[in-house]
Amino acid sequence: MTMIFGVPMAVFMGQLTLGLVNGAFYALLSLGLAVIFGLLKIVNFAHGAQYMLGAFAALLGFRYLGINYWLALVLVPLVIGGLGMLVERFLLRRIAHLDHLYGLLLTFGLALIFEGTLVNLFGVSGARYATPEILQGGLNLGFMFLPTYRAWVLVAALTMCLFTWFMIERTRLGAYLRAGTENSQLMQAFGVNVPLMITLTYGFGVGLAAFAGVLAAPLYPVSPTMGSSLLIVVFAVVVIGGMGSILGAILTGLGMGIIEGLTKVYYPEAANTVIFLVMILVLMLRPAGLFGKEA
Amino acid sequence: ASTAHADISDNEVRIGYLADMSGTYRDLAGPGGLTALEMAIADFGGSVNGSPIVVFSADDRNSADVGANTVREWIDQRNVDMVAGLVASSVTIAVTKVLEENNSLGLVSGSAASSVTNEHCTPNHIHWVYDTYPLANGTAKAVVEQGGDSWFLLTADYAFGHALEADVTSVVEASGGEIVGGVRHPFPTSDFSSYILQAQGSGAKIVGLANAGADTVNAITTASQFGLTQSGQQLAGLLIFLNDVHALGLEATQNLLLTTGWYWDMDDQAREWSERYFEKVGRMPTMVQAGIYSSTMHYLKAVEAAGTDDPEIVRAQMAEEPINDFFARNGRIREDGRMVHDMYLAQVKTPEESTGEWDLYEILSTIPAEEAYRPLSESQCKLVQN
Amino acid sequence: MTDSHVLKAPSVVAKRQRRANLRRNAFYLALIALGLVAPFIAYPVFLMKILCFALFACAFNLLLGYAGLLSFGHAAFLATGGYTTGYLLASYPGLTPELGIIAGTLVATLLGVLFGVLSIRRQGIYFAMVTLALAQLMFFVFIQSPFTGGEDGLHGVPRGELFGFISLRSNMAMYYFVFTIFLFGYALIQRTVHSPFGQVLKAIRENEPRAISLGYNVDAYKLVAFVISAALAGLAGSTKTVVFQLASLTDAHWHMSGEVILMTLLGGVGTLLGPIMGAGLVVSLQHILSQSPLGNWVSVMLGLIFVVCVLSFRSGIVGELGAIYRKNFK
Amino acid sequence: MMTANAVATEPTARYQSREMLRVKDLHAFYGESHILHGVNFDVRQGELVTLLGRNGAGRSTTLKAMMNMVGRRTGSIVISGQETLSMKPHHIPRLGIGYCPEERGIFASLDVHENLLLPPTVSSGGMSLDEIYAMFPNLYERRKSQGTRLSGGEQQMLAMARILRTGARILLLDEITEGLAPVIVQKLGEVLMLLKARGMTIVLVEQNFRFAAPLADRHFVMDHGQIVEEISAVQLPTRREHLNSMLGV
Amino acid sequence: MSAPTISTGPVLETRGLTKEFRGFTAVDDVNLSVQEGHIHALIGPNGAGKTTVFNLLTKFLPPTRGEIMYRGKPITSLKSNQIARLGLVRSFQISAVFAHMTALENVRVALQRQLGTSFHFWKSEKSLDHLNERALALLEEVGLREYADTLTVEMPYGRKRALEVATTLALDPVMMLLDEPTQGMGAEDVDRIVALIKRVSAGRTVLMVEHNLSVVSRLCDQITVLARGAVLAEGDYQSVSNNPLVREAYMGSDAAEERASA
Ligand SMILES: Nc1ncnc2c1ncn2[C@@H]1O[C@H](COP(=O)(O)OP(=O)(O)OP(=O)(O)O)[C@@H](O)[C@H]1O
Ligand SMILES: Nc1ncnc2c1ncn2[C@@H]1O[C@H](COP(=O)(O)OP(=O)(O)OP(=O)(O)O)[C@@H](O)[C@H]1O
Ligand SMILES: [Mg+2]
Ligand SMILES: [Mg+2]
Repeated sequence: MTMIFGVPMAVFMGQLTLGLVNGAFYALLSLGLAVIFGLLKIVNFAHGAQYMLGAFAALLGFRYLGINYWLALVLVPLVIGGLGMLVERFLLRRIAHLDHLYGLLLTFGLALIFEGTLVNLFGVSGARYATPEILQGGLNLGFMFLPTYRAWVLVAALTMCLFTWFMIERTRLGAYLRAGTENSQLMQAFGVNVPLMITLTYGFGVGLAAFAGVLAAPLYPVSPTMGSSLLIVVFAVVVIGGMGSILGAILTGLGMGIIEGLTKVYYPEAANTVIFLVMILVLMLRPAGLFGKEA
Repeated sequence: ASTAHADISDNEVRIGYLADMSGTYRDLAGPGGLTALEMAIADFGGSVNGSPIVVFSADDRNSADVGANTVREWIDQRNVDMVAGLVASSVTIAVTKVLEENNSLGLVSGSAASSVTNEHCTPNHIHWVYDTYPLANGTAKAVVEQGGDSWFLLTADYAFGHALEADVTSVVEASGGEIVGGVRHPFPTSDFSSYILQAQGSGAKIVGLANAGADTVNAITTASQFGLTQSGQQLAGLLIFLNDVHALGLEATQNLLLTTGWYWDMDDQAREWSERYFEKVGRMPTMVQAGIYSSTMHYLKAVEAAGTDDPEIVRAQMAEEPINDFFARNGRIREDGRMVHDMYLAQVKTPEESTGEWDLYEILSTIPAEEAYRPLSESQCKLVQN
Repeated sequence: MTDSHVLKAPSVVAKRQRRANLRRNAFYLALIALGLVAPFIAYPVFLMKILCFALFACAFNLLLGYAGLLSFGHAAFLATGGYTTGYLLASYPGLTPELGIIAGTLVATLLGVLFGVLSIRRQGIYFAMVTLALAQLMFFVFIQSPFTGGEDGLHGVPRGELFGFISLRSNMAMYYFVFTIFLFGYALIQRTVHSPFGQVLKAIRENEPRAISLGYNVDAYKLVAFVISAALAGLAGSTKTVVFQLASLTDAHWHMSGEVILMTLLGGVGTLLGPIMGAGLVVSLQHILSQSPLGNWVSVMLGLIFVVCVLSFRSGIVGELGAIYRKNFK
Repeated sequence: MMTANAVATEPTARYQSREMLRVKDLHAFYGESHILHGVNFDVRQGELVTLLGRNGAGRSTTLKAMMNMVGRRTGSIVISGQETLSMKPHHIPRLGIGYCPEERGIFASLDVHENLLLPPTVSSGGMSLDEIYAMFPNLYERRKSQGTRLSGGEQQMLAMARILRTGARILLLDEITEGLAPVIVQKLGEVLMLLKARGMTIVLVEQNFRFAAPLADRHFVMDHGQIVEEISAVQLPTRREHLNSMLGV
Repeated sequence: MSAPTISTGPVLETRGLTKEFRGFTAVDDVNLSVQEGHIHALIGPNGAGKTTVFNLLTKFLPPTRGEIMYRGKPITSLKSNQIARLGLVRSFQISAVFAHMTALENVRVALQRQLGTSFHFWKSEKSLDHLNERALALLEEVGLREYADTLTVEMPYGRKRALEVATTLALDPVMMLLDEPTQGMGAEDVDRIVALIKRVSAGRTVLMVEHNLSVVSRLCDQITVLARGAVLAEGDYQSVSNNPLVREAYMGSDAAEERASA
C-alpha cells in the first residue's frame, strides 16, 4: 500500500483524524482557559479539576439519579458552572485587586481540594461511563475504524468553540468583557455592572471545562486525576495561541492535536513533550503567541 | 519470657507501613494494605513474647525521596524494625538502599520490578508477592502456546517498561513466537487511540501491554472502543491487577489473559480470609494486600521463634521456614531475597460467566514456584554466587 | 506642597531607617542562633530538608520578588544540580561532597544562562510559559538519559567526607554543613537585593522603558538576576542530593516548580524572610500530615491552607506580620 | 432630566433652572491618606463650572469621588435630586453622568471604533457617530487601529468623544485639553459651547485657564482638598489678579 | 556611507526618516537637523507623528526607512540603551517615573549608571550613598527637595513631570529629547519647568515636543512643524507662526493671543 514518510497511508490518515479529535478536545479546554485568562486575567489552575468534576458529575448523576448522557451534557455544565460562579463570587473576587499570581495560587489550592477529596471518596483507578447507545459502534472511513463517539466529540466540541468565539469576538457583550478586564473601574464609571459580568464569565469558562468533562467521560476512565495531567498541556495550547485570543486557542488546539498525533507515529517517546518544543519555537518567533496582540 | 524480652529492641516490635495511600496505586495496596497488616497483627495476638507490636504508616505519594526520607526518619527517630508495603518500584529501590545502609529490614509486597531482587537486591529486604518476570513469562508463554505467535508491544517508556519489554520479547521468541512491532509511549499517557491504531495497522495477533496501572487501564479502554478484539486481535495484559479489571469492567477486559500471584476466590483458605477482609474494607483484596498479611505474619512468627527483632537474625529465620499459607504455596525465600511461590495463569471472565461484582478471574493453570521466577543462574544480584 | 508625608525631613526618615536596620540585624542574629541550636531540638534531616527548600525558594524569590520575573521552570535547576552532583559523587568515589556540590551548581548555572538567553526577552505569563516549556524539555532529557536512572531515580549517593576528612555520615555534621551553605546563599541574595545591581533591578521592575531610556540594558540585568537565581536553585538541589543521597524525577517535575511558587507566595513575595517561612510551612505540613491519620488528606489540607492564606494573609505570612508591625510602630 | 431639556436650551433660563449637582462636606480618602477635606459646591442645570487649582489640589479626586471611584467617602453628593453616596459605582452613570478621566482610559483591547461605541447609552439624545467623527476627523482616520496605538492627543479626543455618544446630561471632564494642539483646543471650546447650548451640565477640571475662562459660568478654586473660592463669570474681570495669584501664575 | 560634517554642524540629523504602521504612514520622509546648542521644538497637530519621531530617534521603534546621524555618524542600527549612552536621553509623554521608589532613588538610579558598578550585585547599596548629595542638588534644581523621601506614587502629577526632568538631567545628557514636558502642569509649574529647561540647556541641545505655544515661543531657537507625518514648515517662532499653513493646520486663530501672552 502507499506509504507517506515511511508509514502506510492508512495509518497516516488515521493519525491525522485522531489528532483532529484530540485537538478538538484541547481546543474546548483551552478555550475555557483562554476565556477566563483573556477576560479575567485569572490563571485558572482549577480548570483541570473543573473538567474532572464535569466528568464525575456525569458519572454520579447517572449512577445515583439516573441522569442520562444527553441530559448531563446540558445540566452538568450549568451545575459546575454555577459552582464556578460561587467560587468567583466568594473567593476570587476578594483577591481580584491583587496580583494575578494570587488567583493562580487560590485556584491551585482549590484544584488540590477537589482532587484530593474525590481521591479519598472514589480512589484513583477510575470508573467507566457507558457510551450512549446511539453513539456506540463506529464508522469505517476506509483507512480506519473511527468510533462514532469520537466523531461526535469532534462535532460537539467545534460547535461549542465557534459559538463561544462568536459571543466574545463579535458581540457587544464581548467588547464589554474585554474592556472590563482592562479597566473595570472605568467600565463601572460608564455604568456597566462589571462584577456581575466577571462572575458570569468565570462561570461560563468553568462550564466549558465541565462540558469537556462530560464529553470525555465515555472516552477515558473517570478518575480524580484525569484533569491535572491535561491541565499543563492545555495551558501550553493557550499560550501558543496567544493568551486571551479565543480564535488562537481554538486553532492551536486543533493544530496541536494533529502535531501530537503525528509525533506519536514518528517519535512516540516525545509525544508529551513536543508541544513544549513547539511553544518555545513559537514564542521565539512571535513573542505574544500565534494570534496574540503585542502589548 | 523476660529473657526473650531483652532482645526485642525497645521492648516493642515496630513496623512501618509505607505505601501510596492516595495516588495511582492506592487501590492496589494503599489503606487496604494497612488494614491487612493490622489484621495480621491482631491475628498474631498484638504482641510478640509480650512485647507489643506498634505500627506507623505513611503515604509515600509515589515519590522516591518522600519514601526514603520517611523510612530514614523512622529508623533514626523511632527505631522501626521492619518496613512493609512498598509499592512503586522507584520508591522501593530508594527505600531498600536506606534499609541496607542502616541494616534494617523491608518486606516488599507491592513492587513489580524484578530488578528489586536482581541488580538492586540487598540482604535487607524480601520481595514477596510477584514481579515482572513471572507475569511476563507466564502470560506470554501461555498466549504463544494458544497460537498467539505474532506480537505488537505497547511499552511504557521508562526503565520498568523497558525491562518488561525485554522479558516478554525473550519469552515470546523462546517459545517460537515473534515480535512484529511495537511502540514506546510516554509515561503516563491518557490517550492511547493513536497507539491502538498503530497496533491495528501492524496486523499482529496479540497486542501486549508492557505498561502498568493507569496506562494499562487506558490502553484497554481505548482498545475496546476501537474494536480491537472484534477485528480479530487479542490483548495480553502483562501487569494488570484485580482492581484494574474491577475498574475497567468485564465488558472491556473479558477474556484477557494474565498471570497473578494470588486470587481471592482461588480456594477455600483464600476465600475465608478474603471474606474477613471484605467485612472490614468493602472491597475484595488484591494479591498485594493479601501478600502484606502473609509476609507480616511470617515476619512475626520469625521474630517470635528467634526471640529477637534483630534484622539479620530475623531475616535468616524467615528464610529457614518454608511458606505455606492462604496466600503462598510452596513458598521459600531465596538468597537474593525473592520469595518464590506458585503463580497462576488466569483469564478474565465474560460478563455472562461472572456471578458477582468481584467474580472476575478464572484460574486456568498453576505455574510451579521454581519455574515461575527468574532462575538464580541468571541473577545479577550481588548476594548470589555464580 | 502639603501632605504630611511630604514634610518629613529626610533626616527623620534616615533615622528611622537606621533604627530599622538595627532591629533587622538583631533579628537575623536571633535567627542564626536558632539555626545553630535547632538540630538539638528537631530532627536534623527534616531541618536540612527545610533549609534546602528554603534556599530554593529564596533563589526563586530573588527572581519573582526583585526582578518581577515569574519562572515556572525552576525545578529544572534544582534537578540539574541534584543529578549532576549525585551522578558525580556516585560514580567517582574519590570526589569530596563540596566539589560535587560546586560542580552541580556550575552546571545549573550554565543551564540558567541557556534558559535565560532563550526566555529573558519574553514578558509576564509568556516568560513563565517559556521557562516551563524549557523545564519540560529538561524533564524529557532526564527521563530519557540513562545516567539519571529514569523513573527509578539515582540512588546510593555517598555523603562522603567534607574536604576529604570531615565525615558527613552523621546527621549533625551534615546539618551544620547544610546550614553554612544556606547562610552563604541567603547572604548572597540579601546582598544582591541591597546592591547597586538590586537598585537597577527595582527600577526595571517599576518602569522598564524608562530604565532603558536611562541607558540600562535591561535584558542583561534580568539575565544576571536569572542566572544568580538559577545557580542558587542548583546549589539547593545539589545540597539536597547529598543530604538525602538520592536524586529523583520529583525534583524535575513541574509540580516542583509550582511548589516553590506556593512556598514563596505563602511566605511573602519580595520579602527576604518570606520564602524561608513558606518553605518551612509547606515542608512541615507535608511531613506532619503524611504521617498523621489524615495521611490521605495531605493534598486537601494543603489546598485548604493555600486558599485560606490567599484569602486572609494576602501578602504572605511575613508580609502580614510586616504590616502589623508597621501599623503598631509608625 | 428630559423635562429640563427644553428649559436649558434657553440660556437666560439657566440661573433659575434647577440644581443638578450638590456636593456637601465631601471627604475622600485614598487608603490612609485623606485627600478631600469637606468639599462644597453645587451646579445648576445647563451650567458649566470649572474646578481650578494647583497640581494636587484635589480636583481629579473630587470628580473621582463623585463617580465613587476613590477609597472611602463621607458627606453628601446629590445628583439630580438623588443622594448617591451609598450607590454602587455602576448605578451612578445611569443618572445621566458622563466621566472623562484624567488618564484617558482608552482600552487597548478594543479598536478606536469599539472604544467609541463602548460606553452604554444612559439616555437618548446623545450625539450620533457621524456627528462625532465629523468633529474629530483624526479618529475617523484611525478608527480601525488599536485604541492605545493612538497618539496622546488622539487618545484624549477619543476619551472625550465617547461620552458624547451616551446621551449623558452631566459631564465631568478632567483636563480634556491636556496635550492637545491649539486648533483642537479651540475646537473643543466650540464643542463645549454647543453642549452647553444643548443644556448639558458640565464640570470642567482645567489647568488651561485661558481655555476655561470664556466658557465657564462659575469658577471654583480648590486648594488642599477644599473649595477656597467661588468666582462667577461676571466677577471674573475684577477678580482676575486675585485668581492668578491663587493659581500661582 | 556617513557624510562628512563640521563639528559646529547638526548634532542630530535624519535623512528620509519614515515609519509605517500596517500601511498607515505615521512619519513620512522627515529630514530633521538639530543644531548644536539649540532648543529645537517639534510641534504639530495631534497624531502628526512627533512622539513617533522621538521613538524612532531613541530606537523605541525601528524606522521603516531612512537614516539617523549623530554628530555625522549613523546610529540607525544602535539599540535604545546604547543611544542613551551616547548622551541622547528622552523623557516620555505619559510621565515615566519609578513609582515605588522615592524621588531621591529615582534620580540616583540615573546617576548610578556612570559609576559602572551597576552589575555589582556583591557591593553594598551604601556604595551609592555618595551620590545622594548630587541627587538632592538635582531635586533642589527642579524644586522637589522636600519630596526627596516621598514615594513617587504619592506625588501630584505635575511634580512627577518635574522629577522626570531631574532624572533626565542626572545623566548629564549631550542632548535631551523632551516629549511635552509641561503637559498637565499648573501655570506655576510650567514657569518653573521653562526656567529649568532654559537653565539646563546651556551647553546642551534640546529637542522638545510642545503644544503650549507660549512655552515654545519663550524657549525655542528653531521650530519644525509636522503635519500628517511630514514636515510642514521650519524656522524660528516668528516665521513659523506667521505661516498660514501652520496657522490653519495647527495654531488656529487665537495663536496671536498666545504670542501676545508670551
Ligand atoms: N491613587 C492615589 N493614592 C494616594 N494618593 C493619591 C492618589 N491619587 C492622588 N493622590 C493624592 O491626592 C492629591 C490630589 O490628587 P489629584 O489628582 O486630585 O490632584 P489634582 O487636583 O487633580 O491635580 P493634578 O491632577 O493636576 O495632579 C494629591 O496630593 C495626590 O498625591
Ligand atoms: N504603534 C502604533 N501602531 C499604529 N499606529 C500608531 C502607533 N503609534 C502611533 N501610531 C499612529 O501614528 C500617528 C502619530 O502618532 P504620534 O504619537 O507620533 O502623534 P503625536 O505627534 O505625538 O501626537 P500628540 O501630539 O497627540 O502626541 C498617530 O495617528 C497614531 O495613531
Ligand atoms: Mg487631576
Ligand atoms: Mg505625542
